[in-house]
This record gives sequence, C-alpha cells and structure tokens, in this order.
Amino acid sequence: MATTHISPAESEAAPQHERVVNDLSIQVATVNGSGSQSSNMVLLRALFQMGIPISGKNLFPSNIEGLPTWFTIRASKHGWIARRKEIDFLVAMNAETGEEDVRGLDAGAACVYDEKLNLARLRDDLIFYAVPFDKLVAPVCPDAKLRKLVRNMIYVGVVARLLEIDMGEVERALRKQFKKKVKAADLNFKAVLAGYEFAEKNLEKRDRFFVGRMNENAGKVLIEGNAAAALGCMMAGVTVVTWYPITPSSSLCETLITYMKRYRMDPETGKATFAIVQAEDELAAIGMVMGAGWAGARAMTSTAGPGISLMAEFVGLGYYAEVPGVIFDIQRVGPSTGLPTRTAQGDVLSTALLSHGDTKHPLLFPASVGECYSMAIEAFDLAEELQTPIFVMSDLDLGMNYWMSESFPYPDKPLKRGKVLDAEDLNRLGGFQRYKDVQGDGIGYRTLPGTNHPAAGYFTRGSGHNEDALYTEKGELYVRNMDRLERKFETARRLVPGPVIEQAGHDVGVIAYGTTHWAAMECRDQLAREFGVQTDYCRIRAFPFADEVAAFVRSHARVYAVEQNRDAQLAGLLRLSLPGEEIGRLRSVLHYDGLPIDARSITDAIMTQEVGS
Amino acid sequence: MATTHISPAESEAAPQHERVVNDLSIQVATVNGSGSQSSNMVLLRALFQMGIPISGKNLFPSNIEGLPTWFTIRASKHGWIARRKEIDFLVAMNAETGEEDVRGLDAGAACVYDEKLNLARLRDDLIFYAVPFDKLVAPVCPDAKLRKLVRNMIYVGVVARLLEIDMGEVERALRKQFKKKVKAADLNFKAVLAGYEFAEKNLEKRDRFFVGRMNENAGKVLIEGNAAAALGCMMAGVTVVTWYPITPSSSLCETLITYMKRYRMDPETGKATFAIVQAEDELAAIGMVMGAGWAGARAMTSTAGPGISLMAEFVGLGYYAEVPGVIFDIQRVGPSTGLPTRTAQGDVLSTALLSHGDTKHPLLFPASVGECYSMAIEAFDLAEELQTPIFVMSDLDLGMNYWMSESFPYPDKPLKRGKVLDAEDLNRLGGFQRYKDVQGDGIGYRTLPGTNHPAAGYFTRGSGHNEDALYTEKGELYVRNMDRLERKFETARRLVPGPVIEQAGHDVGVIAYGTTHWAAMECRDQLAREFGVQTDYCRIRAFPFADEVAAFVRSHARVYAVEQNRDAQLAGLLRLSLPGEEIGRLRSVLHYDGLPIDARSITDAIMTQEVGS
Amino acid sequence: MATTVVPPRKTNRIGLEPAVYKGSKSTLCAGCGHNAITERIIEAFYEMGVEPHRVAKFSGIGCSSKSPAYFLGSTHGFNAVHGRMPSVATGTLLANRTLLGIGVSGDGDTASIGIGQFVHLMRRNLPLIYIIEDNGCYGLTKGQFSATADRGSVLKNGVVNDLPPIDTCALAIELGATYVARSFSGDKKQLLALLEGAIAHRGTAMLDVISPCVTFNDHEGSTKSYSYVKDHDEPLGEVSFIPFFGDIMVDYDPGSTTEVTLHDGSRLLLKKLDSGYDPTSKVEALRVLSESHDNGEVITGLFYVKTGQPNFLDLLNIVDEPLATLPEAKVRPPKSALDEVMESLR
Amino acid sequence: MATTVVPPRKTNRIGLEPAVYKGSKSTLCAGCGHNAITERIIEAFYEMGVEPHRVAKFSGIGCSSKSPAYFLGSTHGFNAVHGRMPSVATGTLLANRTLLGIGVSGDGDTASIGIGQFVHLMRRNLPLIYIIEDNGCYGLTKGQFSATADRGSVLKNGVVNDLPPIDTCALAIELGATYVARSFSGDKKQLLALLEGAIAHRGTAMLDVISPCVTFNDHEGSTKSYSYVKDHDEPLGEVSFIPFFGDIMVDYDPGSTTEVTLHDGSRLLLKKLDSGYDPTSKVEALRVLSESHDNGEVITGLFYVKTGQPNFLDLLNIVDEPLATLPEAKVRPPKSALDEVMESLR
Ligand SMILES: Cc1ncc(C[n+]2csc(CCOP(=O)(O)OP(=O)(O)O)c2C)c(N)n1
Ligand SMILES: Cc1ncc(C[n+]2csc(CCOP(=O)(O)OP(=O)(O)O)c2C)c(N)n1
Ligand code: SF4
Ligand code: SF4
Ligand SMILES: [Mg+2]
Ligand SMILES: [Mg+2]
Repeated sequence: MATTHISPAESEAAPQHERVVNDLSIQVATVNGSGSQSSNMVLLRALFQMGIPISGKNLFPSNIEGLPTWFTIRASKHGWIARRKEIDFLVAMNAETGEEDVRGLDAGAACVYDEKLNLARLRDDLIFYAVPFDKLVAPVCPDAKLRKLVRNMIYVGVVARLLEIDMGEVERALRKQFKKKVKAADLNFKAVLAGYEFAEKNLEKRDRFFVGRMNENAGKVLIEGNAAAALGCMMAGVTVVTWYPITPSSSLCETLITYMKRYRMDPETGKATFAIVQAEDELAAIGMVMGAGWAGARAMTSTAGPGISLMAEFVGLGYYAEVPGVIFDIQRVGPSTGLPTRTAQGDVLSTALLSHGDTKHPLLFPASVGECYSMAIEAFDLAEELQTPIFVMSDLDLGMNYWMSESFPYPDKPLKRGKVLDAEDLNRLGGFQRYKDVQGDGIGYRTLPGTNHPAAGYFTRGSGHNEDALYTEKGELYVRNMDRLERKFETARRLVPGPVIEQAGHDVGVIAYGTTHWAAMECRDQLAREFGVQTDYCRIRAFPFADEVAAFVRSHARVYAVEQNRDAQLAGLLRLSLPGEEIGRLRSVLHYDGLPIDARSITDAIMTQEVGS
Repeated sequence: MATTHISPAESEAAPQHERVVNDLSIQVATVNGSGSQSSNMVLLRALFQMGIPISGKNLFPSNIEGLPTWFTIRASKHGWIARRKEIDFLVAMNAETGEEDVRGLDAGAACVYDEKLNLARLRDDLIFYAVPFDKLVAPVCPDAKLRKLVRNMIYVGVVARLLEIDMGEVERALRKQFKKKVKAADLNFKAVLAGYEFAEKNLEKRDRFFVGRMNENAGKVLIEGNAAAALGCMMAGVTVVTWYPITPSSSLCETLITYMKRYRMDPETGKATFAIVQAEDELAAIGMVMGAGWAGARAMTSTAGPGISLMAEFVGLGYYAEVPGVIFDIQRVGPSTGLPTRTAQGDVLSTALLSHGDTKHPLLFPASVGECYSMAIEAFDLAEELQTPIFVMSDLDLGMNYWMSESFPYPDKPLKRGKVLDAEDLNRLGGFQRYKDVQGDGIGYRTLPGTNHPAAGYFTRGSGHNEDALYTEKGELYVRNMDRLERKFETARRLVPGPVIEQAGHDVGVIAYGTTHWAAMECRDQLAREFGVQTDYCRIRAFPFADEVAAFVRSHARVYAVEQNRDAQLAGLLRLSLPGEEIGRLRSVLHYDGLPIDARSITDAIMTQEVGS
Repeated sequence: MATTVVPPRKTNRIGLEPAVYKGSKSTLCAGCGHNAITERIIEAFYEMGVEPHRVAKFSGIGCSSKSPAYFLGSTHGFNAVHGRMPSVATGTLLANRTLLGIGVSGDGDTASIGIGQFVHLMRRNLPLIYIIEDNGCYGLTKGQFSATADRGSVLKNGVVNDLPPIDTCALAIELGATYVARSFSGDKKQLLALLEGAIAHRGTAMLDVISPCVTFNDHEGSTKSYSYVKDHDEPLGEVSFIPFFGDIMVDYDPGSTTEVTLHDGSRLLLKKLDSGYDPTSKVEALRVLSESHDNGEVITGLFYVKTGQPNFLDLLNIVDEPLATLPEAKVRPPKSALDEVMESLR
Repeated sequence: MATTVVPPRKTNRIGLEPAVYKGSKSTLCAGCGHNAITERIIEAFYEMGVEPHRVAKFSGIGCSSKSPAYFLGSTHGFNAVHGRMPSVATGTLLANRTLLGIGVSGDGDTASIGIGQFVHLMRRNLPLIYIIEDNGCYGLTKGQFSATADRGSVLKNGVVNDLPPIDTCALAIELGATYVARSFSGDKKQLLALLEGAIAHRGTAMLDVISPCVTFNDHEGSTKSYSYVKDHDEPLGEVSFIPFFGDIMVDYDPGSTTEVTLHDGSRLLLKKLDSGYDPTSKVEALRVLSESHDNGEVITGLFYVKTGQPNFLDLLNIVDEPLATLPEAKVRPPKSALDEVMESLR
C-alpha cells in the first residue's frame, strides 16, 4: 500500500486564512438505512448544476441497516474527480464513528455535527458548527415516524448556507430527486430550508471553504457506471440477459430491466424484444449466456468476483467451443467474500486466465461512465466477431457511484454480428467448416441453430474437434486448433480498444487503467507541480495489449503501473505479455484498502521509488 | 509445438543390420474394451523382471469400448524412460488404425500384425510378421465368447519369441497379473504359448531388436502415480477424503479406498479411522475438504482441470479464511473437456492463481511415482503448517501409467500438524488471536471446533476480519491481513520442496518440472552427445519458487523452460516471480498434443533456438 | 423384362426418409441401453414428421450425453459441460423460441452434479424434452455410483451404496414439470409413445428412461443391471474387457408387470401404469411412485401431465420471432430514446 | 438491615447461564424475522442444556447466514460461501462426529444457488439441524426474488414472480431427511419446540422458518411480507430508508388457523397441523403440503419424522472418536503395511 508520506505534507494547501473556492471535499458520515442517500444526492446534484466538476462516492457497509456509511463529495475547479483522502468539510451524523471521523481531519477543516454528539470538545484546530437536528426537525415534520429521514435534509440546508451553494439549484436538485412525488419533495424542502435558516441565524462562517458557479458541466449528465453500461447493452441490441444478484453488479441488470421495459418492447405486438432471466446462480447464468450466444443472441451476464470464479468451467468451454458472450465483472474487494461493498481491481489476472487448461480471454477496462457505455457496445461486437467470451472489467467505484460525463453519443456504426452463415450463404457455398481458418485471422464461420439448410447443423463440444467440428483425439489436429485459437487471440489484440497514450519523451511513464485513471492523472499533475517530475502516460483499455503498450514501456526508463490490488495484477499481465527486456522497467504502485485510490498516495509511492532510483 | 526437425534425423540410430539390444520401443495398437491391457502388462512386467529399465504408456480414447488404443513400452539400457516418438516394434491388432500405424513407422522397424489386416503390402522397408490370430486362438479357447480376449495373449507369445523375452518371466508376470485366478491364468498362458510356438515355427527373425537380462531393477517396484499418491495419502494419515469421479484422477481415490480398507481399520473396533465420500460434484468435494480441514482433519480431494475450475470460489475461501486442505490435480489436456484421456501440464498457471481477488496457492510438482508418494505426505504437512489449500500437480502420464521406482521409504518424521492450540494451551495462554502473526511467519494459531474451553471458539468467514477473527470493513485492517498473507506466502517459499539443480557453469540452462523431467534429461544427453551442447539443469518441484530458481536463471545466458502446454505456463509463473532482468533469459519449449513429451522434440526445439542465438 | 420396379421410398408426413433422422455411428458399447433410446428418438422424430433444422440438441457429459451425436445428424447440437446442460438449453431457447429442444442427460449428469440445474429447469417448465438415460452409474468414468443407484448395490471394489436413490420423476412432478414419465430402454412401444407425446408437449417433458450399462452396472441387486462379469470373472480375470450384447427388449401391457431376466439371471421388475390411471393429479402420481418404490418395483408410464400451463417462454412475453435474428431496427432503440435518457440524467 | 438477598442465578441443567448462549449484537434490521429465530435458537440450546463447545455452527451467505454470529458466541462457526454450507458442514461432521451441527441458511442460499447441495445433504441424512430463514427474497442484495417467493409477487421495479415456489419441506421429505418441519419466526412456542426436537434428533432435521424481511419483502400478496412502503412511499420517496419494527408474534393452537395481519394490512394465513396428525408417512406429509399450497395457506408443524434410520455418519462406520484428532499411531499404518504393499508391487 502506498502510505509513505515523503512529500511536503500539504504543499498544495492554501494558507489557513485564504478563501478556497471550488476545491474541497465534503464527507457526510451517517448510518446506512437512515435515508441519507437522498440528502447526499441533492447536495451532489446542486453542485453539479452549478457547473462545478464533482464526484460523489458512497462508502457503505455490507449490511442493510444500522452500520456506518460515508458519502464523500469532491468539487474541483481543476476537474480532479478522484477520491481525495483529506476531508475539508465533515458532516458528522453518526454517533458511533463521530469521534474517529473528527480525529481523522486535517487542521483547519470544518465540521457540521449533531449537537448531541458533542464533538467540538475533541479538537481546537477545527471549525465546528453544532446543529440541533432533533429540535429543528420536529416543527418541520409532525409525523414522528418520518423524522429520522427528513432530519437528514436539514444538513443539506446547513451545508448550502455555509458553502454558499445556490438554493435555487438545491431546490431543483431536490425536486429532480423526488421526481413526481411532490408531497415528499415539499416536506423535504421544508427541512432543507429549516437547516438553511438555522445556519443563517446561528452559525458564523469561520472556515475558508466556498463554492461558486462555474460553467464546466454544460450538456453533461450524472450517472452511475452500471446504469451507463446498461444503456450501452441496450443500444448494443442485447437480447438475452441472465444474472444472479451480487453486490456491486446487481444494479447493472436491474437498471437494464427498467430501460428495456421502456425502450425495447416491440411497438406492434407489445412484446419484449429481449429475455431477462434471474438465474438460480452464476453457473446457470453463464450457461444460459453460452446457450444463447451459441444460438445467435447477443447475450450477457453481470457479476462480481465470486461469480467469476463459479463461471470458470463454462468460460473455458466458451473459449474452446468458441461461443460469444459478454460478462461484466463489477469488481469488489477480496479473495472469497472479502469486503463486498468496497472497490478493487482484483480480478484482472485470474479473469484473463480464467479456467483450466490453456485459456485466455479479452478484457476491456472502462475508466469512465462514458466507456461503460461505449465498451458495452464494443464488447458485444467483439464477442460476435471473435466468437469468444469478452469480459468488461468495471469496479464498484465506477459501477455504483455517480460520475459526470458528456452525453453518450448515439452509435454511428451498425452492429457487427461476425462471421455467421445463413441458409442462402450455404446454398451459395455448398457447405462450411466450422473451425476452419479461412481468412487467416483464426476465426471460423458459424451457423445458427434453426438455419433451414441440411449442411447448417454441426455439433458443438468442449472436447477435441477437427475443422468440421467432428470429435477427434488426434494430437496434430488438437495442436492445429489450439494454434488457431492463439492466432485468434492475435486478432483480438488488433480489434480491442487500444491504449490512450500521452507521450512527450519523458523518462518516467505511468500506466493506469479503469478507475485508477483519475487519480493517476491528478498524481501526474502533483508530480509535475510539486516535484518537477514530468511523466508520460498510457491508459490501457484492453487485454490483450496492443503493440503500442510494449512500445510505451520500451521508450521509458521507469514505468509505474498503478492499480488497485495487492498482487500487481495488470503488471502481471504485462509481465506475461512483454518481451523480457521491457519487464525490468516496470514498477508498481498498489492500493488495496477497499477505498478508491487517491492521487496523493500514488504521488507518494512514486516519489519514494524515484528517490531511490 | 516442437516439431521442427533440424537434427540429423536419427543420429543415434544404429545401422540397419546391427543387433539392437535393450533399446527399443514397442507399440501395441488395439481397440479399447478388447482386453489388451492384461497382455500389455504381462509384456511390460516381464521386461521389468528381466532387470531392464522400462516404461509403459497407455494411450486410450475417451470412451469405453470400440475405439483405438495404443500401448507403448520403452526398454532402455540407458535408463531413458520418457516416451519415444519412434516405434521400433509395432503389434498391429486394430483394423481401423492399422494402415496409419504402419505408415508412421521408420524404415527398419518391425511389425507383428493380424494376418487378416494384410498390412505387409503397404511398405517394403519394414520387417513384417503376419500372425493368424483367429486360427491360433480357436484351439486354445473353446469358449467362443472368451476368444476375443484370450486372442490378445497370443501376441505376447509372438513378441516374446521375436524379442527373446524370457518365457519364465512372462509366465511369472502373467501369474502375478491374474493373482489368485489360477484358471484364468492357465487359459491365458496357453494362449501365450500358442503364440510363442507359432512364432518359433513360422516366423523367421529378420529385425534387429532384442532384449536381454540386465540388473537394473533390483528391489524396484512398478506402480502408477495415482496409486503411489494414494499410498502417500494413507501414510500421511489422511482422515477425510472426498472426491468426484473424473479421468484421470478417479483411480487415485479408488486405489486409496482399497488401501484404507486394508490398512486403516481400527484393529480394536473394526471401524474406519477415515471417511471417504463420493461427493455429488467438485463444488461439494472441495466444500467438504474445507469443512473437514477447518475441523482439524487431514482432508483431501483429487480431480482434474474441470474440477479445479469448479473449485475456484471455495479455494479462494480457503486462502483467505486460512483452511488447510490438499487437492490433487491429475492434469489432462484441455480447455473445457479437451482430450480427457490425454496428458498435459495445462493447469499450472490458472491453479496457482485460482479464484478471484488477490489469491495464490502453493503447488507441488511430482516428477516420479516416488514423488507422488513423498509429496502427498509433504502436502498434508504443508497444508496444516501453512493453513492453506495445497495443490499437488500430477498429470495423466504420471498418474495412470506404470513407472518403475525404488521402494518408497517409510516416513522418518512425525506428522506436522501446524499451529493448533488445545484447551490446555488456552488455559496456559488465557486466549488467542486467530489471525495474529505471533512469530513473524505470517501464520496465526488456530483452535479446533469441539475444544472444551470458553476462549476456543471463533467465527471463520471469507469476509473482512481482524486479528480476533471478528468482522471488520476497516481498510487498514484489511491491508494488514493481506500483507500478512503475503508474508505467509514467503514462508511457503521456504517450506515447499526446493528445486533439484545440476549446475556446472554452462551457458545454457534447462528447466523442467513434473513428468517433463524424463524427456528433458534424455534431451540433455542428446544435446551433449549429438551437438556438443552442455547444459545445466533445474528441476522445479514447487511454487512459490525457492531463491535457487532465480539464481539458476541468473547464472545462465539462456534458459529453456520445457513444459507440456501451449501457453508456457510455468514460464509464466517465472515471469510473474523473477526480477525483470532475468526474464529476458527465459525461452520456452512447448509440447501440447496430448502425448507425453519426448526428448527428440525438445532437442529439436532447443537446437532451433540455439542456432538462431 | 424391361420394367424395373422401384419400391416406393419410405418417407414420413413431411416427405423425409428415415435416414435423415439418423446421426453418426455410435461409439457406445454394444448393447448399451443408450443406443436403444437413440433408436427410439430417431423413430419418434421421424414419425412425428419434425423438420430436423427446427430441433436443437443438448447434452451434458457422459456416455449418455454423447448420444445426441447419434441422432438427427444434420441438426445443431451442443455437448455442454457436466451437469449444466439445462442452462445451455435454456439460453438457446430464449434466443430462439421457435426451436424444439431435446436434451439428453445421464443419471450422474442429472441427479448428482446436475441436480441444481435440473430442479430449476423443472420449476421453469421450459419447453424442452429432457431425457435421463438412467443406468444408476457413471458409465464414462467406469462405473461409480450415481445418485439414482439402488440402495445396497455393490461395486467391484466393495463399495456399497447405502443412500436412497433420488427419484427424478417425483422431483420433477413436485417442482412443476408438466409431462413426467418413466420407461425402459428396451420397451420399444412404450418409449416411442412417450417420446411422441413429449414432442407434442409444450412445456418441460421429463423422461427418466432406465437404460442398463452393460459394462459397469453389474452389481448384485441393481435394478439397472445386465450383470455379466460375475460368472465369467474367474476364467478371465480381465477388467478392461467389454462384452458384447444384444439389446434386451420387452413388450407388456398397461397395468401388468413384467420381469426382465438379465444376462446374469438377475431380474428387473417392471410394472406398467394401468390404462385407467389418471395422470392429472400430482398427489396421486407421488403416491404411486412412493408405493412402487416400497414394493421394489420400477413403475413405468406417464405419471403426470398438465397441458395449458404457460411455459417459461410464454411467461417472458417475448416476441414470436427468434430474438437471435431480430433485425437491428428492432433491437437498437432510436436516437430519440437515448436522447430521452440523457435528458433525464442532466 | 445487614442481609442482602441475592436472587438465585438462572441456570440450565448443566449449570450455564442464558448469557452463555448469546452471541454478538445483531447487525440485521430491527424487526427482521431472523432476529426472532436467533432468540429461539438461543433459548433452545439453553433449555436443552447443550454444552456450547460441542456445537459447530455453519452458514452460507446472506442476512440469514450472518445470524450464527449472534448466538452461541463462544462456539466455533463457519460462514462459508453462498449456497454451499451443506458441504462444509458435512466435512466438519466427518472430521468430528461428536459435534452437534447447526446450519443456518436463507431461502436464496438454499433454494436458489444452494439447491444442489441441499438435495444431497437431505439424501445423506447427515445429523445436522438445517434451518432456512425463509423470507422469499434475497435480503442482503436488496430484495430480489428467491426460489421460494410466492407466485405473483411484484418487486418495486415491476418484475413479477411467475414461477411456483419450491417447497423445501416437500423436497426434504422426498429426498430422505428424517425430521422435517415448518414454522414462523414469530411463533415462539412452536418454533422453540421444533428446535428442541431438532436438537434431540439424530439425522437431518430440516426446519423451514417463514421469516419476514421487513425491508424488502413488501410485495403485494407475498406470504412472507411485512409490507410498509406502500403507504409511506408518497410522502417520503426514499428508497434507502429502513423502517423500524417490532417483531410480529403469534400464538395459536394445533389444528387451528391464524391470520397474521402485517404492517401494511396484508395477511399471512398460518395453519397449524392437527395434534392428531401422524408424522410418520411420507405420502401423507406430501399430501398435506400440496393441499395447503392449493388452499393458499402456509401449513406449519412437524410434517415428517423418522427415528432409528441410520444417519450418514453411522453408514460410514467411522470410529467413535473425532477423526480430526486421532493420534498418529492410529492414522499412520506401521512399516509392515508399507512393506507389504511394496512387496506386492515388485
Ligand atoms: C466437472 C466434471 N466432473 C467430472 C467429469 C467426469 N465425468 C465425465 S462423465 C461423468 C459421469 C457420467 O455419468 P452419467 O451422467 O450417469 O452418464 P453415463 O456415462 O452413465 O451415461 C463424469 C463424472 C467431468 N467431465 N466434468
Ligand atoms: C457466489 C455468490 N453469488 C452471489 C452472492 C451475493 N449474495 C449475497 S447474499 C445473497 C442472497 C441471500 O439471500 P438469502 O439466502 O435468502 O438470505 P437473506 O439475506 O434473505 O436472509 C446473494 C445473492 C454471493 N455472495 N456469492
Ligand atoms: S460404459 Fe455403460 S453407459 Fe457407457 S457406453 Fe458402455 S454400456 Fe453404455
Ligand atoms: S434486509 Fe431483510 S432479511 Fe436482511 S436484515 Fe433487513 S429485514 Fe432482515
Ligand atoms: Mg449413468
Ligand atoms: Mg432470503
């Protein structure tokens, strides 16, 4: 873990008295099941609407009610939206964690807290604002049962007042949040106002944090990665979806259900142009995907680590019998159950190699909600073009948190359905050989069950087969087939999304992928500004790696691969893929405590290693 | 695949006319289910009894009856017992493959064939011996139903006569084979004699292959790897065995059942000191091992690739919850079902990394039946010392074929049961912390359920836990625990069997493991004799790799890692483990057609690369 | 004579010859019950006049699971992984609801490793013909017990099966399958009729077909045995030898009992449901099964049928055309849809 | 006054206080049926005077599967992987047959992902108390349907459950479990009695306990629901809010029916088996279950019990002491044994 602090502690921190505008992180500490999610979303959205670059991250426990939860909002005029470790503005609502939360703050931070918690006594280098939530909520909400909920809206008002969030935007955000539930919105807004007015009257602004209108978000949307991926799947024309609930992946399919019911009912018949099935487990989910993909459907499932493990055998079948399918892995922490509600990039290596025998699978690494959308579309194209399972490696941070994004573009290319022969083709050709490499790309032609032609049928099996898909145990045919599959993997290398590279001839290279991207970019800025260390950058977007990745490594003396796991898994895939000479240049920055990686940790880790080199 | 032939085709072959004694390979081509197994075993055993180093390999199809099967016997005065590609002496009994079998022979080879097959017409550079099997069997075996079987004994006699196998040893071998079934033995021996007499009278010896008595096998045993492993398990004091049938692993547990019933019934009560359960599938088999290992039993299962894939999730639990267990992977060919009755070393990489999240597991690589026995014992010790699942990576070639070996030594060390505290310990200590690293080796203390002490109980879980085994989602505790597990893996590196190294300062190193060892050793001899290329050798016996492995690589300009898979899987583990500078020295020799690797293929592949370097 | 009499070619109602319904040559043991079932399947599809391209074949892993290669050779087939054929079949039928699915499994493939997927398939009432070729053992891995092995059966290595067999018919009925039957591989007439009924049924049709393994299931007392080795073991002492057998065939009337004498003299007591039996009551079906079990008989026939029950594809309300080949216009919503979603996210 | 009256400490027959049977504080939602079951388990072990160290606790994954942490705090427990608790429990009891095993699972953990291991556990009649805390949904992953959800239930996102619920009691009986019952989390008296019976039983004791999920299982028509949000949704519009409830308790007589009115006014019809019911006939038990299902009732009570049936450990003929701790002399055969084997291989 990158915990060494070798940099001047807070070199970028403004002097204590200076006004800090649009550059702060807010943390709301509550208890899960207490309904604070709406309040936090109203805050986040109001800032978003003010045109300020923001991100919001929900840190929640693996239970349903009663355990500590934190929501952090970052607003950054520089556009940095990775998690920041340092909290500037704490809203302490949870008795259980209040003391620890306060102790974790840097001097000069602000803390709004529930009067009852009596937190001000703990430190004298913070700015405290006590709020009598119970007293304020009573007149707003006569129904005692509902108070616990509405109570949380009060801090929205308090924070809005203290940070100077535009109350018009707060109300807009709140009404958007409650959609058509006008009564609920009215009640909640009353609570916001109560907080605002209390703060106006009773709290003297003493901290230095403010927000102000910007114009960075025009046309942008706010969406979770899982919803973005769901949209992508729908636009990719997915027809068969199978899933088994698991955090943090469930919301992908659940959101997809909502979208599909709305936009994918056949207007003529009112019937569904899709089938979505909650399977009995992940073994069944992937089996259904294999059956559907074999029959020509665009089929997918979505899961997390434990599900990936259970899919291992079937995915090997998919590789070897060459069946298309798309699998989303919304990664979470852990071997075994681990920390199921925390984020990680921990399945990269084992998923690339999933299943016994000589197997490997293409992986896509979306870094943004935009890529969750676009890579979902690409994944289905790739699966059908390559006739193999394709994995989209998202994570909890991306999948379940809200991220800003440009609007998603409508796809400008038709679906790529791959090499499928229909009855007409067969009439023309007289027949086909399922596993013959006709074009030298390692990919054979296939037919779909139901094709009305006597030469269409073939028998798919995971055991040894020749080019005609007939059973064989002949060694040389087995080798030929395996070599073709290897050739197909080379084709995959050309077809998958290539890296995004920023290169200006510096000595030091940084490699990142997925959500690590955001912290890596900010880290590069810190390295340059604070230490004068200029870096080149390579964001990997898929495995197998395009040749540019090897070239990038080759052209740098030291390359830091930054990732969110203990075992340097992407670096592992690089080690497996690169020529030996390049591997010596690789170093790793690893972060695996379950929280999204932050820039400072990377900067510290890189500088520690740079100093030594 | 190593198929290039750059060496002088048969540099070691003796001139056509010279007598070749105790240096030949015999192949018997039959149909499975036809009962040729006994005949082949009699031949093999007779040669073994004559004191000649031998090996016997059965190449059989994945069905029960009616498909081609080959049995190859190698006898080598030099002690080379790897498979030889070139067949010197063919017994062609199978109409279906007869022509192809004959076409595959090198000039000068001999072929005994069933008269009916009329094979002599195919080539004039071979020595053919036609045998009228049907005619010969009729008088020997009046019962027509049994003829098909007894018929195969006839070739034993023919071959014995032609190669000058001692008939006394043939009879001894046959009677050993049929054990107490004297009537069966008599009938079969009559058939052998009929063959012998026919050959004596009718066949003129024209080929140059002979055998003669040696004295290399004194005290040696002949055993399959799976039986040897079973013996090791029994001597290791295994108490809970769970399994699900799968080729080529079933015979391990099936043999174990036989041994345990004989040697592990409690003499006082007549009850079993073990439980062996055929589980409903591999998920259940590994689950039972986890439950039993947790409760303190020496627990094991045995499977092949598809089973390993199904065990992925549970094995991650074992890693993270730190539960001992031993898993035998008798590797076979394939992603998916592949070629289930052919051999490979194809699960190495994915098993080392089995399960989602940051996981890795110790692997042991037995190369001989002796090591199947000794590593089985070591595996149980390691599992309990390290409190983690341990994999023994055997393969079909080792597991299901007969190999010669010195007698297995009786264990000279007591069982190592690892860090287990009983009630007395707890009385003394007052309590314990399950996941605390007391000695710095990364290994905590555990207690077993049923321990009569109020502080004994703890709750085992695959989710985040602190040193007291209590649930936690705290990031720093998660990191601390993962770092301890990493430390434990370092301890494993010290505890697992180290490599066997033969080093004399040469430029070229060869790395092999498991069954590849035998062909690699013979290849080194070929390289030295035929090309004057001297090599050093490192036989890897376990993952994680002892430091000597890195040192070996470091001290050679070029190191050839020889293995039986397409994806250079052990080389992959080396790439993941070695410093970058060393990786450039690694080259691979890969063999993956499902047949056991042979020396000539390796020699060719190495020389092709050496010439280019 | 100048005229040649060409005998009329035998064809079915859609004009296809029997050969069209055959597959490649079986590689199973001679006399294996599975081969007899294959023949009945060929006959049934021929007789029913099903277009081969409309069918999709599925199986798991095992000797039984190989048999889809031996019928309907021109039809697409998918030999999946062990015990997980139901999910693959489900996926395919979701992708193309116009297909007629037939799955062949073994008792190991279904009742041991595959029981989870079996349970959920039955519950869904997926329109699929599901055949268990039930020999009470794992043929392909050389004869270990499956979960349908009879209690008290003994393997060659002395291992005894102490556990009660799972009655897949009772489970299927309990779980919601809508056509549930048991037959014997050698009962041509009954099996053919049950298969034809299954082809006509629109829901899960589960057929447990007792199908002796001639090679391995030779334990004393097994109701699925063609025991042989017992007598011949002594003179031969050969474990890898596979004897040759002809199929055992039976023909008996509804309501009656027939005792099949197997090669080794051991007996299998088959009882056929009465022709008056009413297969519409679950409770009655379960009672009959339980009773026959207690009597040591194997009761055969159609235990339960329920028509008109919506099947899984009906419940999902999917369009009539195969989802797999819907045109892009049907599966990619228009730009306006994306715009609408984007707008809602601003 | 100088005398202090110390009230006698409450202890059970082995002299332990109730507190010894408690575990750590529950992190489940207030009012969750699972908590009430936890309390009954504590009571039952206390009342039966079981030594805590003799017990081993097992579970899979889910809210329900967390509950073993909340009882018998000083006892070893193993929270396994999702749906595979039966195999872990089996392994442990093989290793140490002197342990008293109790497994807690959810309906998702058992009837969906775990049904395969459930089936084989029941078939083996492993001496284990197996409790399903049955709420018809996946609590921990936020309320999706499990395979015991009632047909016709509707989720908030409009998804309807069209599939029939799996009756785990009927399955258990069919498969060979020897103590099979159903109860309701709020029925203190019945549940306690059934648990005590289960503790005393030597074979698989399967208890399906209806246990409402206060937070998610609030669909109309669900028999496992405490619906709430319906009324309050409009003023609040809050999805992440978890309301607070007290437990719902019932008390009714054998043979009678009680209607539980849930928070939202929806009803659950519980019917208790008649005190004259004879729980020794499988067929009768299955009939009663099927009938109650047809009547829309949830029948509770002990449906089936069979004593004297050898359990899995008996069948395996293992020594009486725990295998786990047999001394080396018992588990490593002497040199003569190895020599004998070696000799046979020469
Ligand atoms: C995951 C997995 N485990 C084990 C096997 C090995 N295996 C192949 S077939 C078979 C049993 C087949 O038995 P059954 O389904 O009854 O078919 P039968 O051969 O008796 O017709 C087994 C265990 C496998 N292929 N895959
Ligand atoms: C292999 C795997 N798949 C999915 C999950 C996610 N998961 C956790 S709990 C759960 C369902 C629990 O439902 P149930 O057993 O009914 O327990 P409840 O929470 O309702 O008490 C699921 C699907 C998981 N942990 N592991
Ligand atoms: S082994 Fe048995 S099941 Fe398999 S083909 Fe032979 S007879 Fe049939
Ligand atoms: S979510 Fe439901 S099942 Fe889980 S603890 Fe809360 S009430 Fe219980
Ligand atoms: Mg079978
Ligand atoms: Mg539940």
